[in-house]
Amino acid sequence: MQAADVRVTENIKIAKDTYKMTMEWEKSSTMRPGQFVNVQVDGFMLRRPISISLVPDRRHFVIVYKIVGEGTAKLSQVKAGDIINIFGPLGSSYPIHDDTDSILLIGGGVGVPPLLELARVYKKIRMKTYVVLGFNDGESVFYEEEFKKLGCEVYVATMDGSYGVKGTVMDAIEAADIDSTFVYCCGPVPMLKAVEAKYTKGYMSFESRMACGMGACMACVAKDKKEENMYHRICKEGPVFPIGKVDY
Amino acid sequence: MQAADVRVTENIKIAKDTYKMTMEWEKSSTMRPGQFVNVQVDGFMLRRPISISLVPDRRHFVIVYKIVGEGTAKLSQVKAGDIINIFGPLGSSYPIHDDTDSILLIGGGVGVPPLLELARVYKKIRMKTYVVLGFNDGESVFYEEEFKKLGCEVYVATMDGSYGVKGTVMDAIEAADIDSTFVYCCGPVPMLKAVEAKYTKGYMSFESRMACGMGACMACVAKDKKEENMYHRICKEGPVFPIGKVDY
Amino acid sequence: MDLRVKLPGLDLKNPIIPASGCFGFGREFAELYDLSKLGGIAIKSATPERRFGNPTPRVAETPSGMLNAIGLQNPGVDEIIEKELPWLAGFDTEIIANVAGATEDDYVTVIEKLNDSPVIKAYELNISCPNVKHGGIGLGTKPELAAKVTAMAKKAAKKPVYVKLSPNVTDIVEIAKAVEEAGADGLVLINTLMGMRIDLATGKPIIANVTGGLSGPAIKPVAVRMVYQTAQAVNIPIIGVGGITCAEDVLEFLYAGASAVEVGMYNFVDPYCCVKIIDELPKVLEKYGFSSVGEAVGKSFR
Amino acid sequence: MDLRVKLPGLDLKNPIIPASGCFGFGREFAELYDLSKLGGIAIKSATPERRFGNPTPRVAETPSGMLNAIGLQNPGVDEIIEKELPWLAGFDTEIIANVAGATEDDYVTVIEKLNDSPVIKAYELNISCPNVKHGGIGLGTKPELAAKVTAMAKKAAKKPVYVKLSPNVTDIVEIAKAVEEAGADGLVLINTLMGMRIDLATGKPIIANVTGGLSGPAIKPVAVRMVYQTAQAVNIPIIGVGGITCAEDVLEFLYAGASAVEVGMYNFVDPYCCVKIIDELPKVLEKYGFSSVGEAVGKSFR
Ligand SMILES: Cc1cc2nc3c(=O)[nH]c(=O)nc-3n(C[C@H](O)[C@H](O)[C@H](O)COP(=O)(O)OP(=O)(O)OC[C@H]3O[C@@H](n4cnc5c(N)ncnc54)[C@H](O)[C@@H]3O)c2cc1C
Ligand SMILES: Cc1cc2nc3c(=O)[nH]c(=O)nc-3n(C[C@H](O)[C@H](O)[C@H](O)COP(=O)(O)OP(=O)(O)OC[C@H]3O[C@@H](n4cnc5c(N)ncnc54)[C@H](O)[C@@H]3O)c2cc1C
Ligand SMILES: Cc1cc2nc3c(=O)[nH]c(=O)nc-3n(C[C@H](O)[C@H](O)[C@H](O)COP(=O)(O)O)c2cc1C
Ligand SMILES: Cc1cc2nc3c(=O)[nH]c(=O)nc-3n(C[C@H](O)[C@H](O)[C@H](O)COP(=O)(O)O)c2cc1C
Ligand code: FES
Ligand code: FES
Repeated sequence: MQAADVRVTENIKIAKDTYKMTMEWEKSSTMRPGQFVNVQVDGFMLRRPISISLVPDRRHFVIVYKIVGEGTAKLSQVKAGDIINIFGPLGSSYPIHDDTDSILLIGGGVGVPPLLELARVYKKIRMKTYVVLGFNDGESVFYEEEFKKLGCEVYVATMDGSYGVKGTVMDAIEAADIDSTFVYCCGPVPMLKAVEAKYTKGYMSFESRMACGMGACMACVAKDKKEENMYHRICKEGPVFPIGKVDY
Repeated sequence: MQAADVRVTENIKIAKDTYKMTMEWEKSSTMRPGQFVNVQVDGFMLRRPISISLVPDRRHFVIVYKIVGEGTAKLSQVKAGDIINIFGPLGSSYPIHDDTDSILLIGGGVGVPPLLELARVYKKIRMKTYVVLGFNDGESVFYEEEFKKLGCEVYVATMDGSYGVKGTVMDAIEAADIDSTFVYCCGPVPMLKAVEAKYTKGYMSFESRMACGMGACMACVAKDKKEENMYHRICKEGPVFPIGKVDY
Repeated sequence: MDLRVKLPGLDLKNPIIPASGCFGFGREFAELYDLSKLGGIAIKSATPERRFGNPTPRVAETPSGMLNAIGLQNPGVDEIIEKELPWLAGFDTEIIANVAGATEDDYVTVIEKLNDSPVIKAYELNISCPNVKHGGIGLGTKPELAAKVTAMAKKAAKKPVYVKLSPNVTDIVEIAKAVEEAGADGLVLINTLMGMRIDLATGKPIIANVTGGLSGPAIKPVAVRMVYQTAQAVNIPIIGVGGITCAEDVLEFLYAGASAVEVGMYNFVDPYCCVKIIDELPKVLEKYGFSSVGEAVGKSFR
Repeated sequence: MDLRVKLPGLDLKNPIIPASGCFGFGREFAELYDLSKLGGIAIKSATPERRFGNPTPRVAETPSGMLNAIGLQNPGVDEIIEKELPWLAGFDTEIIANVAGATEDDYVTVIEKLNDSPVIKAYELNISCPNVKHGGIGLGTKPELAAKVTAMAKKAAKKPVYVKLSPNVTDIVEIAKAVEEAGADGLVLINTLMGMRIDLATGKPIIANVTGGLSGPAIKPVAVRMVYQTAQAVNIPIIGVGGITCAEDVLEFLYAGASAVEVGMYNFVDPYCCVKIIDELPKVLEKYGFSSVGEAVGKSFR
């Protein structure tokens, strides 16, 4: 992990309120799927944690973020050529298992981005990869093509039914009758709960309000689901945890 | 007076730490020499008061500012094409007298800029205009040519003698033996004091830490030199006052 | 959208009031917009006599805020009555007279003089300023002193009395309760936090008065906290103030328990901010599901 | 340039100390730079037992600052002695143990356990946290309570005791004097200001604990003012803290009367800020005509 000024090479809108930003950084190759960077936004104090979505080559990495507040709104105004400061890579990454038949990636909203790099890594070892993406509506959908291009089997669900299966990712999984039992999941809390109710093997990513992003301040902790006195820092032991580990 | 978003058409360095910024504003023609604008600088709360230096045509106005702190440093980074917010024109202006033989404009450092517009106005009525400019050193000198082009008789003094007369504006006035007795003066306090000691007719411009810039907050007041209970708001009754009016 | 707010003595058409000291007597802002758009105006603190105030520099910038030590410069209550109030009478907005003094009697003097002016709808006691009678400490820092000046003001006043509290205290609730018990009709929270800045070049304080009052967005979290704590402890209405810049900030103060708000230093940043906030407020209230200002008041603890 | 500062128990190679709670036990920052560069380290508040702290969210951003309500999460003094101190012993920097508790006895317990550790050079009593024995009010808000815990700590301590004061008081000087009289070897000023933020969508406080401590540049003017007032009233050294981001800010605190400084939340904004400040400080001191840190101390009132 390290703080660095990096050059933005692209910052474009890819879906409703959703932007994709590519940065040039010579250490991009040290980034692992599931990790995040803490992005400095001009005019704001605390950095914004954003997942690493893709490392297309050794010198570039991509993030995808949604405008939800003032910080992300400001970030969306950054132009290609501008310099921004990032701190990372931070946190744990998705462990890669080559001893399973297939994997199922489940992403909701801005939980989708980190799964792309994960899929890219898995596709290198030719793993059968199912991808189920959930969004609010058709306008919010992104990355369907990107996953397909990697050779994944992709299903999309939207809450209002304006694209793909109507309903949640769970509805889409049922509709497609996906039998893979090893899951990687990133998304809003209700989605995590639903996934945890059905699957026991795999990993999940969590969000939490952060300050340091590096494990020093204890802002972002969550308790262990089983051990009374144990806690985890989402930014350090997380954001990726085995399913069933964290009490949230 | 009014707040407006205006387009910057030029922001260039013209001397050591000194920048000239031109802005496009359809109400530029309402600006009078000696008045100022309160400039909003990105990332800062209070606006920065800067004198109007020139109104080259009805749709443009010019300011000249020196980097002395964080706000002016940030201002110097503004690029042509950027939009900034200004509030103005504010304060009093230099009254124009056509009943005098000649006038003497005395400017020191960033007190020089507002005198250019004044000279321009006076040259329209073909007034004999002497201009004496004082700077710290040769690298800081600016606007000598601009005044000359208007047809003024221009003298420059530098404290270190690296350009023009060595010494203060008073030394330069003595050296050139300028006999004009009607002065307009803008510059640092020691200069104002020296001018006030020698001249009794004319006007002076003052600076003061400001908040509102429009007369509402009482941040910028100065007492009257004679009347016990009278005070003046530099931003409203000023910044231009008759010589001998203000206790500073 | 119903923006009206009814408070003791004040029939506000909307909850936005420029704060005392940040708006003079409105003359300058009247060049920018129609003052009748405002819910009310808290005019500059009035003292019995004309005051010149503190030496300059009186202001300094700070991160997301500013310091001021104006020192209650004002023309004195008589001139205010003679010159400012008749002019203000021309606007359809509620005028609040902010009252200050160097002794308790000063408050009574000012109030008695203002009592007969139909322009003034309520008083706002500024009890933050150092008080000569009590060794220069602010009346607002001790419950007994705050209660005493409130009771004296109430006795003299023919209009409702709001007390504007100082945030530079250990327990704001204790002061608020003392003031309520002494008869205050409402509270205004908060005045400025005491702060200072030092000039790097000289090594001396930037503000000639050494310390100054900190205002602006920097203090908003402190103001919101004090309104929140106080609103749950008293039964009189609260006008919230401290760092407001936009309609969203207003909503935050309403949630915290304020019935109306005052906007201070942001008038210097954007001189049109009060009317902009009034324009935006209906949209913001609607966005979060309210059909009146009143519905949002105190939502954080209800 | 002489950056050394000698304070009771502390031989600082420079006046820069990361503040308690903003640096953990240094492990994470050790991945970024050599901790031996630091003047000292104020480690996370230690309590007798392991504490999980408050529910989340524990932090929120504010204009030029942040709120936190971590709730003293720490592994407890025993685990700190066993796991953290031996590791910290590997660095050439002065370790300050920040001590907290729910009762006065907790402070004594923690201090007695830490007394024999050669790694700890001084104690810093965090008396801002709510205290169960006194109905949840902070020991730091009443002179008698602050004096009592200081005296008890001094009696137990085999190393110098610094007391870190709460700024949420009417009269910081009164508390500082009480603590000095009770035997404190030094003061640390200031801890966080109590503030809050409310979520617009839910209408409820953003921080699960409702209120949180405000830190960052927003509070710097308050911190500088309190250091300035206190430095002139006591004869023990002061470590200044509150909103420091750069070497210029450090100089401002030195002018105000601080002998050294702590840097808190800015470590989150720029994780290298402490070493950057250490690198810049000589240039800044030189620019303003000083040849040592000591020369600048208290310049604002000397
Ligand atoms: C490990 C991690 C990875 C993330 N990855 C992504 C991603 O790939 N794409 C994406 O769009 N979003 C992601 N998020 C969420 C993202 O951090 C927030 O949406 C963003 O910080 C909001 O900033 P804002 O200024 O727009 O919102 P505001 O609400 O104005 O922010 C105010 C403060 O709250 C914090 N905050 C607000 N919402 C969240 C949140 N959901 N999680 C954490 N902090 C929050 C902000 O960081 C800031 O400090 C991630 C969060 C975490 C913890
Ligand atoms: C009526 C008037 C006209 C002026 N015209 C010019 C001009 O034409 N060209 C020019 O270069 N400068 C001019 N100045 C001075 C200019 O306002 C300051 O240099 C500028 O505000 C410094 O800002 P800063 O952020 O760089 O400095 P900082 O010191 O970082 O500013 C901190 C605060 O102090 C205020 N401040 C600092 N110095 C001054 C000062 N000398 N006068 C007033 N406020 C100050 C700033 O506005 C700001 O609020 C004028 C000042 C006044 C009052
Ligand atoms: C320049 C200035 C002058 C002020 N004068 C007064 C005053 O005369 N009386 C008073 O009660 N409050 C005065 N205040 C305090 C404000 O009314 C308000 O309580 C405070 O600034 C906090 O609000 P803000 O953060 O919106 O500015 C003044 C504030 C400023 C900035
Ligand atoms: C996340 C966080 C945790 C903190 N934890 C502690 C603590 O455990 N003990 C303590 O005495 N102060 C604690 N503080 C207060 C800081 O040490 C410091 O006094 C305060 O933040 C002001 O400094 P700053 O503005 O530089 O952050 C904490 C501050 C923050 C931001
Ligand atoms: S954000 Fe600081 S420990 Fe996780
Ligand atoms: S700056 Fe407000 S009155 Fe002059």
